[in-house]
Amino acid sequence: MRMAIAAIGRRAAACLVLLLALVLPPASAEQRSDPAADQRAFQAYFRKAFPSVGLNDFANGPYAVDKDMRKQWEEIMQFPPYDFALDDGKKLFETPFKNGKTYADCFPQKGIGIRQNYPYFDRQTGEVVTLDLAINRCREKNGETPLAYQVGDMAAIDAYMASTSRGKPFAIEIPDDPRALAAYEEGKKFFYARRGQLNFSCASCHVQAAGKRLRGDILAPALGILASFPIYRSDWGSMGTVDRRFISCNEQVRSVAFKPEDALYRDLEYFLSYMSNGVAIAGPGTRP
Amino acid sequence: MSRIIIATSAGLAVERRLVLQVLGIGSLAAMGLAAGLVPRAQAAEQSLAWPKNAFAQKNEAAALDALFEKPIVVPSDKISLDVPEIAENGAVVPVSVTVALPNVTSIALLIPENPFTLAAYYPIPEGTEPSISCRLKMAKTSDVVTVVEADGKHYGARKQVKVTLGGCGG
Amino acid sequence: MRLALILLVAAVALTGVAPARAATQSDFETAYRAAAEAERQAGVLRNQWTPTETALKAAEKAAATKDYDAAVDLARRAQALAEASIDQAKDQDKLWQNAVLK
Amino acid sequence: MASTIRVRAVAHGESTEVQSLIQHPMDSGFVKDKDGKLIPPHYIETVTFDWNGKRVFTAFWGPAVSKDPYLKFSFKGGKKGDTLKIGWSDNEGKSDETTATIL
Repeated sequence: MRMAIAAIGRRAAACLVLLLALVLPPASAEQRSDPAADQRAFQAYFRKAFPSVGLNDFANGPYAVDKDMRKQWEEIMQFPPYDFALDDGKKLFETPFKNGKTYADCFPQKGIGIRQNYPYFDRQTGEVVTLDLAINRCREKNGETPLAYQVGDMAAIDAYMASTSRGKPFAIEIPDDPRALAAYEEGKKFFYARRGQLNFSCASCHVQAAGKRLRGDILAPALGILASFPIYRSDWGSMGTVDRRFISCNEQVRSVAFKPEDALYRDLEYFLSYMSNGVAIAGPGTRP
Repeated sequence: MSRIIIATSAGLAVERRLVLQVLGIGSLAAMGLAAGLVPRAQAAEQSLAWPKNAFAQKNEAAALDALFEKPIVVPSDKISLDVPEIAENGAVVPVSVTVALPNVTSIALLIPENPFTLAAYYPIPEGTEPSISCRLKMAKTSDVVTVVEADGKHYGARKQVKVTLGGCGG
Repeated sequence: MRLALILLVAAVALTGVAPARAATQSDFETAYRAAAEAERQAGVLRNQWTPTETALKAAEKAAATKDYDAAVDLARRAQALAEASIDQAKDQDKLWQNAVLK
Repeated sequence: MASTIRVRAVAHGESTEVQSLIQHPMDSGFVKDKDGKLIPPHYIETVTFDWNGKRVFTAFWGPAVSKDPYLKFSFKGGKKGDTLKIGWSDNEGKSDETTATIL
């Protein structure tokens, strides 16, 4: 009797799975999602393409793969242009809010040495939380207005928080939660799908053409590409956050960029950071 | 008339140097000994105001004339000019000059293809090493020229830096 | 081949129609509505192109100066760009998988 | 208001190596802003370094020096604990100065 019920149950379950597979074909892609395998393949590709570049050196983007660029970078790093932002960031981070609380009260380990854990998947809200989003949520929780993303104070606070995590490898977790896997898959799709009138994907430049010249620039390998953020780009003449980079990349391929911290950008950051697990945080950084 | 543009290749440099000696004597005669009579210390003091006229010049010859009063610039391998072959960004080109000549009194940096040629001028007081590093902007591909004053004479070196359009990458 | 045919037809149509009568405000409004709708759909697919936006704005500007010929032209260009971006989004919805590092 | 000047001066045997970074836009006068208007030239003209009352370095700059300008030089003398005085002035008459301790 019990066996019969179990058998019926099994059959019903099998039917249900079959039905679901028929009704929801995209679900099968998610079922096949294997972030750990993706990560192994991703890292193997770059290690093979740049055999002389150490894992942590990938954080240095174009400077890891081009000698002449590296020499200029080393000269610039004698007194890096992000120094001012770094000091500003430390001050901002330590200045209490009007209610007397500080950023440290919002973060694990008082916000020191935690950059490598961002973005993370928040199981309560079911979404990806980047460091910048967490910074603004901290402000809002304490009655302060959120900071503008991309530049200025946000980049400065990022710079300081990253500096306290230098040397700590990216340790992004993808919990066993279908929503987390879905976010990861969205980010992965965003990375590989071509967009914009120029029909480029992130991967067109930072996988297939990594290390090659595009106009005057050497394209950074995608592995470790976010480990140096925020960055001072000479091209900008100022600091910029991950959002600023995503938005400018999108615009360069003539695609209408999304708002900073759009769910797609957060998913992309989640995917890219997870791909770079093991690469040590080196931010803030400089770029041409 | 008495100024010589510095040559890049060694062969040309030797040839020019011979010409220079001839011209040098001529110009010295033309100028008389007046220039030589100005004591070095006084010359250094005079140069301690921002050289407005030199910074306003739009070509190499005019800038050098304004800075050094018609110098005869001899190429010298005692000057090491360190610049990138290709600038990672024209807005930030690291430039280093180290001079292995005695009694250096100033180092000038010029970028002939920029709107204003003279980029920076560093008087070197006694006791300060004739070696500087800084970062310069370059509007487009150009030579970077350094002219060094030592013992009242002028020595030069130049190297091309390619500046390509950026805007992507990173 | 088919594209060439379409272009030929379009060229004939344009040369046949354009000189006959100048575009009106209502021609512009029709063309613009179609373009804006295509761009809206591209937005739903989260794949708009900046040149589409530029063309739409330029069309509005031309219409504001009552240059409806130019305005219609620009609106049609915007529509073509928006449709291309929709096609791209639909194609890439599957094709992206081919680019994944494995 | 934080200083616009960062200095790192390190004594190595007989000489002191000085590196400095100054926060300044160094606008060349050839760059346009978002509205297409030229940003007027705004750049540091003179930077001076004094050690024990002696002028050890002067830099004369034009608009071709990069934003947030960097400088490195060395002078004979200087020992750990000595102070170095650094000052700059720009074409708009603005200036700043600071002192740094030789490490």
